[in-house]
Amino acid sequence: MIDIIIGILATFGALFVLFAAIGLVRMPDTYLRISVTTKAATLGVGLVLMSTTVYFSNADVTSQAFVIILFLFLTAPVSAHLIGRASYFIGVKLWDKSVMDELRGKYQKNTHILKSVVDDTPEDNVDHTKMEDK
Amino acid sequence: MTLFEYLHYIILPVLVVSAVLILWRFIKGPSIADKIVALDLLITTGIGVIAVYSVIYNQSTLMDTALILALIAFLSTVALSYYLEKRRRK
Amino acid sequence: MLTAILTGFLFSIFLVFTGRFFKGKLSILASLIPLGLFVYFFQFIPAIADGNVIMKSYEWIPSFNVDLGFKLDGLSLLFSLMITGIGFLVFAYTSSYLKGHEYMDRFYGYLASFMGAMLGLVLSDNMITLFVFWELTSITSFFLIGFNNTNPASRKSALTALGITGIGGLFLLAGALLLNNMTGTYSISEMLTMSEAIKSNEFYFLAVLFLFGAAFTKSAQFPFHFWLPGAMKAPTPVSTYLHSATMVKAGIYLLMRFTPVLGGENIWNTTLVIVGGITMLYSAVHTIFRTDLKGILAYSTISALGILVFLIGLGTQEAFLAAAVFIIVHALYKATLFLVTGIIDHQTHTRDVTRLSGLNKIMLPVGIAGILAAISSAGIPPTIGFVGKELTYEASYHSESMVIFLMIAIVLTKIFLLYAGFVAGIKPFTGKLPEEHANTKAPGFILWGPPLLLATLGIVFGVAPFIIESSLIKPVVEALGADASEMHLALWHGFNLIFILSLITIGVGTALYFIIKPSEKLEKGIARLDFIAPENLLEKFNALFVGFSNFWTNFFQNGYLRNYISIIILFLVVLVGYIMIGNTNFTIDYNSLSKITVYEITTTMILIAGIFYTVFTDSRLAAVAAMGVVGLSICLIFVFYSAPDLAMTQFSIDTLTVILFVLVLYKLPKYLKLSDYKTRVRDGILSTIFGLIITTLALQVLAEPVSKEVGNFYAANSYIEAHGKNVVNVILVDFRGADTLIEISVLSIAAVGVFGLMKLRLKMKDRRRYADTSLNVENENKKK
Amino acid sequence: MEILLALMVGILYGTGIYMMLRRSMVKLILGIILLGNGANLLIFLLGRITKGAPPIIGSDAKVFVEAFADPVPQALILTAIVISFGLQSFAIVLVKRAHTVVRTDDLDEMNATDEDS
Amino acid sequence: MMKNKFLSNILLTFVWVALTGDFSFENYLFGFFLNFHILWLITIGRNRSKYFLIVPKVLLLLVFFLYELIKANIEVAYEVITPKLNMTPGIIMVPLDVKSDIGITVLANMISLTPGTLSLDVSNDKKVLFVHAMYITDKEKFIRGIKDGFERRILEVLS
Amino acid sequence: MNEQLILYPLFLQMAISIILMFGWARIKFQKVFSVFGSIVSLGLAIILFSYIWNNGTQTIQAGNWEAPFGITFVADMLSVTLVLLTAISGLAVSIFSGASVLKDRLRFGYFPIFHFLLLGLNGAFLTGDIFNLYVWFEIIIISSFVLITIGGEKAQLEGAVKYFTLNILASMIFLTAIAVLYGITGSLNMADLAGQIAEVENRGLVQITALLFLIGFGIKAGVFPLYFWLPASYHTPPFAVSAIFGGLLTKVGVYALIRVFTLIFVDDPFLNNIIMIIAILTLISGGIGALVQNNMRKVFSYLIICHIGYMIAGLGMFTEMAIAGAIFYLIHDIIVKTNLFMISGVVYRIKGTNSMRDLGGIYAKWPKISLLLFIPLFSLVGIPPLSGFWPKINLIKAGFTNESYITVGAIIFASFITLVIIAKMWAEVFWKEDKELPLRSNFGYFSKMTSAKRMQFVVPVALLSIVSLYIGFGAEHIQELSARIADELVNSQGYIDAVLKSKN
Amino acid sequence: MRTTIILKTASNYLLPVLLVFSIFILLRGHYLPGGGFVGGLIASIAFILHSFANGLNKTKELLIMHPGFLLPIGLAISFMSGLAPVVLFDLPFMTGLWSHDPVAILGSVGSALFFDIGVYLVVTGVTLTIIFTISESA
Ligand code: NA
Ligand code: NA
Repeated sequence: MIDIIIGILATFGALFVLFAAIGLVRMPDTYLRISVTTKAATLGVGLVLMSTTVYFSNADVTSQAFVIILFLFLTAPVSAHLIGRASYFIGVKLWDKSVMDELRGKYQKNTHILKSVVDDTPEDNVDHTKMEDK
Repeated sequence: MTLFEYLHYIILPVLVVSAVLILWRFIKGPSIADKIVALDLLITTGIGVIAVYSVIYNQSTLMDTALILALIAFLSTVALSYYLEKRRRK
Repeated sequence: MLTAILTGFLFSIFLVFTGRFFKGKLSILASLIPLGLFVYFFQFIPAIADGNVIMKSYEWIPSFNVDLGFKLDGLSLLFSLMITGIGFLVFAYTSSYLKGHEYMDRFYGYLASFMGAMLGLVLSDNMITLFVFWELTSITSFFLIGFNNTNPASRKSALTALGITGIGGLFLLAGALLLNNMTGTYSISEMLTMSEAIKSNEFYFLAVLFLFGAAFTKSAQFPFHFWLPGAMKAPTPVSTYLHSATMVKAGIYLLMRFTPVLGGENIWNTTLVIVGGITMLYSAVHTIFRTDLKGILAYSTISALGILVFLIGLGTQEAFLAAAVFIIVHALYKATLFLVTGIIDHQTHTRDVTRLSGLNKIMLPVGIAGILAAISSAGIPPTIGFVGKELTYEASYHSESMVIFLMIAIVLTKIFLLYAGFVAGIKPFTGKLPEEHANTKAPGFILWGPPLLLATLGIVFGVAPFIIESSLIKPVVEALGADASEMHLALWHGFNLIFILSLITIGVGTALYFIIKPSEKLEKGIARLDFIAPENLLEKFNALFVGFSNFWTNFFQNGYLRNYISIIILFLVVLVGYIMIGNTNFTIDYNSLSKITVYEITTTMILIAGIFYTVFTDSRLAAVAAMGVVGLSICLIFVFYSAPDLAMTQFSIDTLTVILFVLVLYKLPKYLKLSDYKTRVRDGILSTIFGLIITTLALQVLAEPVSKEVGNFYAANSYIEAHGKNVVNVILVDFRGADTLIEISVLSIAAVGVFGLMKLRLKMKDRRRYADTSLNVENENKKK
Repeated sequence: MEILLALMVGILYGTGIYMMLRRSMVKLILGIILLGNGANLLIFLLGRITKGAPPIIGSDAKVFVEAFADPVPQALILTAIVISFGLQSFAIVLVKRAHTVVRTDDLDEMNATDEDS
Repeated sequence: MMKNKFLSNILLTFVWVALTGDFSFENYLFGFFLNFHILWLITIGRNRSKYFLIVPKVLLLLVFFLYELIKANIEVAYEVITPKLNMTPGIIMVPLDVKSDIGITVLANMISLTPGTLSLDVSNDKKVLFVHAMYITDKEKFIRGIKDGFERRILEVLS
Repeated sequence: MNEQLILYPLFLQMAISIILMFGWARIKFQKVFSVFGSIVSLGLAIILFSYIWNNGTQTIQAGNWEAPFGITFVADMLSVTLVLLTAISGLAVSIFSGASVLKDRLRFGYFPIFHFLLLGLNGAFLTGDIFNLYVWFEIIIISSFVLITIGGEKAQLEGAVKYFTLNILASMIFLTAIAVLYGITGSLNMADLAGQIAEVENRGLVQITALLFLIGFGIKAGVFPLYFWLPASYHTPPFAVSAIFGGLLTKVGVYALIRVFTLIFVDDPFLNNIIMIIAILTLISGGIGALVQNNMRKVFSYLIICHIGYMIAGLGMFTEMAIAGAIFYLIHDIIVKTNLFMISGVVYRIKGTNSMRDLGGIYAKWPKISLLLFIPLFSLVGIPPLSGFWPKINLIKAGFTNESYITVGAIIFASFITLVIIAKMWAEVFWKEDKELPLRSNFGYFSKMTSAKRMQFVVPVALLSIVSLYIGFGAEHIQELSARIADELVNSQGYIDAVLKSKN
Repeated sequence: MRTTIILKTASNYLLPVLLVFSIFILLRGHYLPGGGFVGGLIASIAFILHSFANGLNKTKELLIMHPGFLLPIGLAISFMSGLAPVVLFDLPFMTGLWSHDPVAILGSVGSALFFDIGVYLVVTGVTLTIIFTISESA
């Protein structure tokens, strides 16, 4: 019985990781890739870790697995935010089928300040047409 | 098929195939941000691999490594994105 | 005897601290030292003449079999007396000659040290000790020749002299060590008893070669002679002392000393006769082309040294006798002539013989000394020079082969030497006094006394040769291993062929003196042949050698780090590869290897992809991220193969490295494709071979059986003795805790280094003020 | 697997040297890191590898009851890794400082100390 | 202030005990002192209060989050494995009612963790959150979804 | 008194370093304490030396784990001799540093790192464990990196990049060699390895391992063709740093070569031949390299290389006499080379340059100092009976005995070229007419110093000169010592027994 | 870089957790994977993360003293724990000294533990010194 639970948890876990990987390959722009992977993988690995806690079923491993999951959930979105923000800042373009970009013109190049509205100092704002990443 | 064989011959390969896919994205890019995402994901996958491996070999001590990976992986992402922003500032 | 030798050195050390007292009037007191020593050695004459040999030995370095063993026999006594006797006169002469000189104390210091070294040289019975003193004469003479050290020519001469005699010294050392290997002793006296064994040893030839190397360089034999004329840049007392009476004779001394040990063989005799012959004739001819008095004397000295080598090479009793006498003859007249030249130089400020004549009107005693020395040098009766010349002719005449050839050579030499002696000793004092010298002052007694005394001795010994016959000459001949009991010195040998040759020599030589006047034209004439002169050939060789040195040094040390790495790796690859190819017992036992699984292969592939991506990517950040991939894969491998501690540490450190890179990278410029295609291919090939070698090596090692003794011990004791269950950690903090302690020190040092490197900015002001490194400031100067 | 690991060690050594032969200081350091990883893995491999048996004594045991991996190479590598970290950080900073002062990343332009004689 | 510290302290002590797996009294004590010092080290003036009221709401939030997480994950999985990409992505500006840093952070993270959405950044005046979303059909509806879902619950927890 | 004494030099240096780190910014304290510590360290070294001299090789097992399991520290005559020499050089350089190193540098950890370097040297000499030796090597190189870069000036950095890279490369090769060694024997204890290696059947593999050690240590020792880092960097740091580097750093490489090739990889003809070839080329390359340099410190750098050749040659000939020669030369060279770099520092302070083209007139102005400097300069040449001469007796004799005439030739060549170079230097620097260089404002010229400060320059030079003189005139003692060391090295069973006594 | 609220908030909570972890890892090292090295590395990573989010000066305020001081302190602790057997019992350097009874959490307390604590401090000090120095000068 326990073996089956372990098996199921591990299977779902591995599958979500696989989806994340496929998503990473298939998604057309960086933001979408970040978006897809952050959660699928986190969830997947979380499930795998659950399966190990079931297998070992001792306080030591359980608490460890718990901490790992906690950590992943705490840090993954922050990472996603940081990379996403940096991508936008360095001018990674959105997929051409994207429907809107309300962030346009709100970052200031020099101060890195993000404004909530587009103001009258556009020359300092991040402009994607002038940058490319190398 | 025992649980160990299942984990060994199915789950672990699925995880490493994912890793290969992630590596493909890492190499392809195109943006440096993609690479950072891929690296981050690769480490996460690694945590999964270690967890499964520790079950297969019944070695709970290997989980400590997974723990460290989880704790620390975050930092390189922070650092790399920090760099991405900072180098534009001039 | 040790005290006698050390006196000179002690005096010079004494002078370092009290030098200022010996610059003025007290300077003459310095000459008391050689005088005292002369008296000390003089008292041994009776004992030595009776055939005694005085041996004295002090322990020094028994591990090397090196003792301060001294031997006073006829040969060393003669030299000791010359060294101290002429030394006394030179010391005294110097006190006037260098009166008021700023560095007179130094001069005395060098001179005294030199004298001590010279005494040590001729008295040593131990070859190493002999070598020690031999080198000391070289180094002290370096200081004496370079005494006028602000003069570039002086420095150059000093360096040349040191170079030539230095390499000779090393030959002597090699010879000494080789002889020691052959005989097991450094004692020359003991070698004497093994003469036959040495001569039949397979290394005899080599030993002789080494000794010749030493003797020929020191005694300025062709083609090493050129340092001696150069050494005339030294003050005249130095020329007198070193280059006529003592140092150059060291080589002669060495040959004489070893004649009973090594002599008698064909190689010994023939070489000496040929080298001596060439030297004496070559230099004698050269005297004609000189106008500088000291130049003339230098070449005539070389020639005289050639005669001595020639005589030793003849190897007969007569020849030895002739040599012994000629040493005294030469010392007396050559020292005189040098001293006279010194006086002329000192008073008239010129040594150009074309500008000198009639000086007897001003300095008659000097003139007398000069003329007496000149006739002694010419071998005109009743001087001791005549005795010497007769003996020389006789010895040559009785040689075993090629008599005519040798006779022609020696007679010609003597003719030219007569010419040289006349030019140096007579020409300045005869004829008309040129106006430029009309106001020249007469020299004081301290200047003209010594040469006159020496010149007079030349006559005294000539008239009464018995004074030196049994007291000095015969012991020398006996020390050379010949029987001297039947020999007699006499002024008059009867009217025979030798006497006729003497007359011819005197006649032709005198005629030559009147026919050939020294002139600049002649000097320039010979200068045209300079390009084949040994010194110039050597200079060319030297330039070539320096060129090669530059090429070789800069070829390797070319400033390109990558070349350095390439060479090191190439060196490794070639050597290891060579052994690997020859090492055939190499198999892989496939059964001992663990099975390969999908995830391992995949991890490895990811690792390899990460590596190659790191290598070939154009973006530095991508490279750093790829290093992250590499680190993760290695971490996984560590996990797979039971090393959780390693995996943790590896991963943490990789992450930190990434952070470090990130913090540093954005200040650095982007990658540029710097190397061209060819370079990259070349480096690629080298790297590939290197990698293959490491792989092969690893596989070879894996095929070996291995002992797990240490690991098992740790495992068994980890908990029971060391109270820990994580064996790796127990090793780190206990079993091999010392490693760890050092390792954290390493980390601390690195941190301190990083801190200093980033924070410490030297202020230009301070940098100039204290400047504890040199390059920067020098570069700044260059820019200005 | 050992053969694969041996190959990998070779690749790490080879690429490490290749990178050290480049003219960029950053590549030089990356090369040093690769080489260091190669050396660590070599120690690991030549100490013989064992799967799934960390040298940690079980919680209720006093000695090992089953096979265990040789702990010695692991301890050695740990020491080596940490030392390399110290050296690497120093190297990275050295490169930065050198770049600030010499104003180039190109090693070929850093030969004044060899030329000035 | 005092209470805040104390709470954190207790919380961390439990974390410690759980980690070590040693539930003895000494371990609690040790953990307490250990964390006391760590907190002492790191505390910078921060305001937190009403700890005890919050706990049930926190649990509610977590359940809601898990539900969203799994639901959205499946959506994305579907999107990823089906051959065609039917997305209408874009970046949307979401006005914020949460004002505290912790609130914003939790909200942003939860949005990020649920698939299809990604919090890119918060404006410096903390008035708006920029969210990248995979499926934007109606901007207003999307914003309302977030405000009624996560944000309301978070506000309740933090109120 | 017992074998604990072996580690006292290490304890002392470690304690000094730590205490100096606590007194981070207090320069005065650091200066005084460093000298004080160095004096104590010298005393300890003397005690240890005489203890080993009287009682023979001693060992101590760190952690009380019997050999070959723990880390063994071994004090045989070679080790304690080198420890003693390190203490002497260390004291001299410590005094010299106080006066000559820029204050800013002292404020950034110069003295703690300096003592860490000495710690590393002592440790390397005393350890009996090959991996522990690696770790000591690392502490040495990291300290040297810090010292060579301290202040971070352009030339320093350019030199340091090369110094750093090639030394790291050496460490990697050393580590590779250890990996292979452990892979074929499963041991790290050098005495134990001696026995284990002898039993390995695949001799080719053993040769390769030995070669890796040869190359790894060869780079550190600065032999041809592995020496490039040395001339690129030794003339760039402060003079005190050059002094301790010049005296001791390459010698650690030599020490390691001697240790490994007399204990573990013993008397393999193929390897001996390679060592001989390396030695000959080193003698020649170093000599002709020095010939074409103009900067005094560069000359000395190349001479270091050149003279390493003597020691390597002694090792390659592998007779007791030859090794005694190598050891004697090692003893002499440590003292003299340290001194020479300090001398270049004195000269630099006198004239403000080290370029021989620009120097001159020192003998006229500073006769007594010149005579003092004369001693180490001509000791280096080996003008008998100064110290450099005596070891050549052993080496040349051994060359004749082994019938390796090319080696004898190379030794004579190197001696000759050293003579020429030093004589030339004497003529250029001391004799030549004083060139009136433009006076630099604010430069700390020797002539402007207080006599107390001058003494800080002169005393260390004099100290080492006296030691040089002792080595020369007391050659009997040194030869006795060298012969004993050579005997211990060639008959390594004594060493092995001392380490593994508990095992037997 | 302008620090982001999200990172800042997250890091403020991560800091104590990571520090607790580091000590946890340090203390269990003798029995399970971990020990002074990794513990020290994690501790420093905690502070580094904090500095990324809040700026270096804030982190320095937290630390009170310069991390460089940890070097001599840590070295001294490790060194003295190795020296203790020499000084106290005339045993060889680094010989393990152990308490007779095991102590809660830590198990046996011995000189090795203090040694590891020294390692922990040094590693933390080194890493922080290096990273801080570089970021300050960057
Ligand atoms: Na550990
Ligand atoms: Na211990």
